[in-house]
Amino acid sequence: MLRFILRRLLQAIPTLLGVLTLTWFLFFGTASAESIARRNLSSKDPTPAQVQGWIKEHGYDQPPAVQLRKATVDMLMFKFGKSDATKEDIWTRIRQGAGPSIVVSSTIFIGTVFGAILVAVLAAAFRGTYIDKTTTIVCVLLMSVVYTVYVIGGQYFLSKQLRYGPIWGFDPASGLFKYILVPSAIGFAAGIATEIRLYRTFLLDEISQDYVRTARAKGVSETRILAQHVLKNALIPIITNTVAVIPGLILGGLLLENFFGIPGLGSYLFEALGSNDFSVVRAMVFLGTLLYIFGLIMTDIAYAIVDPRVRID
Amino acid sequence: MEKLLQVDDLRTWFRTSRGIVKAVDGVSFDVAPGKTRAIVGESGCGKSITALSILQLVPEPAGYIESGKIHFGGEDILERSWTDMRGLRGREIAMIFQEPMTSLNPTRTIGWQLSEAMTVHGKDAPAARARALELLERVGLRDPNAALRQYPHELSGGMRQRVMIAIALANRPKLLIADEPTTALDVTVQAQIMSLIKELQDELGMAMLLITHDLGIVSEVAHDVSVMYAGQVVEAAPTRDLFHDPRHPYTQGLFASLPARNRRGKDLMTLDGIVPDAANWPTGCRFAERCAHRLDACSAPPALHGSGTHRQVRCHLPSAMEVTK
Amino acid sequence: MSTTPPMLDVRHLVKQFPKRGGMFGKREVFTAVDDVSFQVNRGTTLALVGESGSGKSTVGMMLLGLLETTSGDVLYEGRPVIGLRGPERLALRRKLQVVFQDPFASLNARMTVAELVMEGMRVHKMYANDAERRARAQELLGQVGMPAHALDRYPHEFSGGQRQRIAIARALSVEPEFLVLDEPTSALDVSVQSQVLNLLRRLQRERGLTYLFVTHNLAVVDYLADEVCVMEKGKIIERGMVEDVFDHPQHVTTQRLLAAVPKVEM
Amino acid sequence: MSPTLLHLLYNLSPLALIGVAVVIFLRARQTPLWGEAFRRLARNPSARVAMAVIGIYATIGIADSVGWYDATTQERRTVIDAIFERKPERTYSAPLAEMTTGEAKPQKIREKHILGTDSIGADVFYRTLKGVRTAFQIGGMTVLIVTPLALLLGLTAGYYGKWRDDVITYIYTVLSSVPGILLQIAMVLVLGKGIIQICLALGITRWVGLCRMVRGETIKHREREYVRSAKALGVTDMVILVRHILPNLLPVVIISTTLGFSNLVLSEAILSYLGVGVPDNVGSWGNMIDAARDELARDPVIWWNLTAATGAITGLALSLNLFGDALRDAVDPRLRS
Repeated sequence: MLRFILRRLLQAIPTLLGVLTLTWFLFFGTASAESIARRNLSSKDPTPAQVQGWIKEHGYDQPPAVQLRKATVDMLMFKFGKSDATKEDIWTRIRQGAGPSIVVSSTIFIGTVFGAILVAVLAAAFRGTYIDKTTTIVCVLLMSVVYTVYVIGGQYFLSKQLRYGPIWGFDPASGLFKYILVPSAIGFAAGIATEIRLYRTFLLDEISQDYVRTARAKGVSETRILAQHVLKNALIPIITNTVAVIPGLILGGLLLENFFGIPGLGSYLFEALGSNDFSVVRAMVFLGTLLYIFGLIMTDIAYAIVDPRVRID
Repeated sequence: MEKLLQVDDLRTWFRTSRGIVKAVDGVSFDVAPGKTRAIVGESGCGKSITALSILQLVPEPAGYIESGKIHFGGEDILERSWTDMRGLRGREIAMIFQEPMTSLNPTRTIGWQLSEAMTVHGKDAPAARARALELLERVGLRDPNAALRQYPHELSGGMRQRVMIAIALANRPKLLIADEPTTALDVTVQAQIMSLIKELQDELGMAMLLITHDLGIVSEVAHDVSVMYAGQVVEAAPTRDLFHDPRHPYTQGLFASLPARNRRGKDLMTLDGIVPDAANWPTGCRFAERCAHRLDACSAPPALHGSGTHRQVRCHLPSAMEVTK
Repeated sequence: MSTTPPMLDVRHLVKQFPKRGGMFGKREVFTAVDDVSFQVNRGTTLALVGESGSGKSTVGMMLLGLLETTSGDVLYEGRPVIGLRGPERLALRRKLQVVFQDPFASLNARMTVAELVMEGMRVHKMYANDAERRARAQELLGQVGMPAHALDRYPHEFSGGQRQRIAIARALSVEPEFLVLDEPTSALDVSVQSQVLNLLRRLQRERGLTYLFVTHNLAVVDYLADEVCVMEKGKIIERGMVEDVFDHPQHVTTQRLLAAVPKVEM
Repeated sequence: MSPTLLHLLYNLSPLALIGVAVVIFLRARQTPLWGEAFRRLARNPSARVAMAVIGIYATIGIADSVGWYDATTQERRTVIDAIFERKPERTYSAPLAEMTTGEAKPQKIREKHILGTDSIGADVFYRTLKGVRTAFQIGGMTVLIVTPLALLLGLTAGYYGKWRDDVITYIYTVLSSVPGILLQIAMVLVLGKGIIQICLALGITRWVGLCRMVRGETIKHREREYVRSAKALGVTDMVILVRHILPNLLPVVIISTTLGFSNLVLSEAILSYLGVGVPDNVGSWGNMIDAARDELARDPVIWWNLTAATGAITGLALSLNLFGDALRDAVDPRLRS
C-alpha cells in the first residue's frame, strides 16, 4: 500500500509541473506588468510614473528568471508573497480563512452526499414508479436554476423573511449553528440534484447486473438486495466520484461566503477578484490545484480500498 | 407418476415499443422427481424466459406472466406473491445461470455469498459458514478454505461456475434449473461441470430442468426433452426416442444440420428463412414458412398432439401425428 | 508430396504482450503465441483449434497484419509479409481477408449493406465507378444468398446468419485468395451454422479459396477442415490431417479435448 | 464597406446557421438511428414541450440577430429592438403598474412595461429578451470551441494510443487539475471581459470532460470487430476514424453537448455575477441577476427583475435538460429491442 501511495505521489509530479507552467503562462506570460498595474491603480488615468512605481513596488519588474521562480519554487514552498491590493501576507490570510470555509463547506458536502444517497436509493427502490419519476423531474428542475439565484433567493427568504439565521456575519463564539444553517441549506439545495441523478444512475446500473438475478434466485429479499448487494457496489463509483473534492472543501464557496459575510477563502478570492488582485488569485489557483491533485490521489487510494478488483501492487 | 413440476400453458409476454412480444406463448411440460428434462431450442425461442418464469424472475416491468399454471409439489406457485416466492427460491427450487463471470457479486467474498444463500432461509451464520466450506469442497474447489475469503474475480470461469453450483445446492433443493450452465465455458471445463452437476443430482436425488441449445449435452444428460420453437414446444419425448426418431420437421432439421465426420463433402441440411417476429407470430403453424413439408392445413395452428409421458408433436403432418397414437 | 511451395508459410511466429507492471517492477511479458509454425496449401482448409487463451485468434490477427508480431516470419506465396508498408501492404490485404465471429459486431451499424460491401472495392480502386461497384455488390450478395433489396438496408435489419453472409460478401468483394475465418459460426445457431458452412464450402469449391479456420468447435473441424493444428498455451501441440489427429490423438490435451465433446447419439 | 452592407452580411449568419441545421436534420432523418430517435422524440410529450420552448427562445435569439444600421443613432437595431424597446423611466415600476413612482409629475405608463422596470428604470421585459441572444451566443460559441477540440483530440488519443495518447492525456490532466471556476476566473481576468473571452475561458475548461469520454469510447470501438475488418480491407486510419468510429460516437457527443449547453447558459450567470462575465453594456441574465441583489436589499423590494431573469434562464436550461434527457432515451440502445 505504501508503495502504491508513493508511486501515485510520484505520478502527480509531472501534473503539478504542468499546472505551474500553466499558471505562470497565465499570470506572467499573457498579461503585461503594465496592464496589471493599470488595473490595480485606483486612478482612472495613471501617469506613467505611477504605473512604474506600482510595478516596482509589487515586484513585477523583476527579471523573468525571478518571476519564474516566484511562479514555481516559491509556490511549492507555499511562499505566496503579499497581496497586490492590500499588501497583506497571503499565506496568513489563507490560514485564517480555512477554518470558516471548511466548517460551512464540509457541512454542505456531508449533507449533500448522504442526502443524495438516501434519495437515490429510494428512487432506485421504487424505480419506474411515480416516486422515481417525480424525483427525476424535481432534480432536473433544481439543476436548471442558476446557483446565484439559490444564493440570492435563499438569503432573501430564509434569512430576511423567515429569519432562520443572520444575513451577514460569522461569529462562532455566539453560536456556530445559526451562522451556518442558512448557507448550508442553500448549498445543499443547489448541489443535491446533480448528485441524486448521478447516484441513481450508478444504482440502476448495478440493479441490472446479473448478480442481482442470482441473489433473487437465492431467495434474498429486495430490501436486502438493495442494501447488501447493490448499494455496496454502487458505493464504489459514488466514493470515487466524491473523494476528489474533499481536500478542496478548504477553499469554501465563492458566492455563498461572500453573500453571508463568512470570512473564508471563498470570500478572500471574491475580494481579490473585485480588486484585480493577481497575486491572490494566483495563489488560490495553485492551492486549489494542489488540493485537487491530492484529492485524485485519495480517490485512487479509496478505489484500492473499496474495490477488491483493483490490485494495488 | 407424481410430477414435481408441472407447467401448463404458460404465457410470458413483454410490453415493448413494438407491441406485445409473446416470448413464451403456451408452453407445457413437466419434470419428474429426480429426473432431468431438457428444453432445447435456438436463440430467441423463449427457453430462458420459460426458466425465469418458473421462479417469477422475468425482468420487470416489461415482462409479465400473462397466463398459465405452474404446479410445484402440487401447489400452483403462480398464485404466490413475489414475496411468498422467496421462501421457494434457493430453497426448493434453485437456479444457475449462463454467465459465471457476472453472476456473482464482485465485491462480496465467495464465503459471504454462499453463506447468504443459507442465512436468508433461516440457517444461523456459523452453521452456514461450516456448510459453505463443505460445499466448496464438494464442488471441487482446490483450496476451499482460501476460496471462502476470495472474491469472484480471483477465480477462473469454471471455478466460478462451481461456486454457483454450490450456492444453488446449498439448501438441498428439490429442483435445479440450469440455464445454459456451460455455454460460456471451454469444452473441457464444460464436460467437468456437466459431470459434476450430474453427480450431485444423483447424490441429492434432485430433479433438473436443463435449458440448452447443445444437443450433445441433452443426449448425454437428459431423460426427457422438449424442443421449443417460436415460443412454443413443438416436440417433446423421452430423449432416446426423440434422438432416434425426430418427428417434427424442425427437430429433424436441427439434427440434420449438425456438422459431423460422416457428412464431409456433403451439404448440410439447412432451415431456410428466419424465425418469425415474436411481436407478430403467424396465425398458423409458426414453422410453416421454413418447412419443406408444408401442407394447406398448416395455415391453421396445429395443436400439441399426444400424451405427456410418451411423445407430443405440434404438427399437421400425418407422419408426425401417427406416432402420437 | 507436393513440390509447389505452400501458399502460406508461418515460421516460428511469436507474440508477447507486456504484462501490466508498475514503474518499479521489471518489464514482464506474457507469451501469447510461442514459436508457432505451420503451412497452408492452396485450396485447402487448415483448422487452428484450442481452448480460449490458447493463442489461436492471436495467430490469425498477426497474419492479417492487425497485430504486430514479436518475432518470426510469415511468407505468403514465398514472399515475406511482416512489416510491409504502403502499396505492398495494401496489395496483400486484397489477397488476405477475414470473417469474424460476431456478425453483430463486425458490421458497422451506421453503414448500409451497399456501403459495407463496396467499401473494399473503393479502397482498392476496383471497377471504374460506384455504379459498377454497386452492381458487383449486388452480384456478390446474390452469391451468398442474400436478396437484392438488402443493398440499401442497414445490418440491424438482418438476422445473425444473414449478417454473417453480408460479412462474407464484404470479405469476398476484394476477390481474396485466402480467408481467415475467426470462429465464423460460433455466435450462430446450429440451423444457421449449417447455412454458413455450406456457403463456405461452396465458395472454396468455386473459387479455389484457401481457409485458415480458427475455432474451438471440433465437430465443425471434423466436417470441414483438411488439416488441423491443436494449440495450447501459445504452442502447437499436435498437427496433422484431421482424420489422423481426431482418430488417433497423440497429445494428452488433444485427447482430453476430443473426449470432452458431448456426442449426439442418434 | 458601407455600414448597411455590413449589417446585411451580419444578418446572413443566423440564416446560414438555420440552413445548416435544417440540412443536417434532414440528412440525419434518413439514417435508421436518428430517424427512429426523432420519431421517439416526436412521441414524447415532454420532449415536444421542451422543443417548442427551445424553438421560442431560438426565434427570439434570431430576431435579435437580424437588424439594420440606424443612421440617426449610428447603432445597430435589431427586430427585437424595434418591437420591444421602451423608453427608460426615471425609476422603477412594478409589472403592469399604473404609474412610475418618484416622478415629479407621475405619468401614466400602463401597459408600457408588462414586467415593470428595474431600479434605474429600464424595461425588464426588454432586458430579458435581450439576454436570449447572449445566452445562445455563449452556449453556441463555446460548443463550437469545445466539440471539435474534444473530438479531434479524443479520437486521436483513443485511436492511435502510444505517445499521442500520452501527450493529450497529460494536457487534459493538467487542465482538469485546476478547479474549473478558478481557471475560468483567471482566464477572464487575464484576457479581459467580453463574450469571446468568456467563451474561450469556458471552452478551455469544458473540452476535457467530452475529450475524456470520446477517448474512452474510441478505445472501446478501436478493438471492435467492425474496425478490424475495415483495417483488414485496407481502409486507411483517417477513413476509419471519420466514416466508421465517429458516426458511432455521435449520439453520446450530441447528448452531452445538449446537456452541456444548458450548463453553459447557467455558467454565464455565475461568471457575470463574479464580475468576470459579460460586459455591462450587453444585455444578459447574469447581469440582471447581479443587479437584483441590491434590488432585493432595498425597501420596497424590487423582485420582478430577478424573477424575470430567473424565469428566462430556468426556462431555457430546463428545456435543454429535458430535451437532452429525452434524446438520450430516444437513442439509448438498451431501450431498443
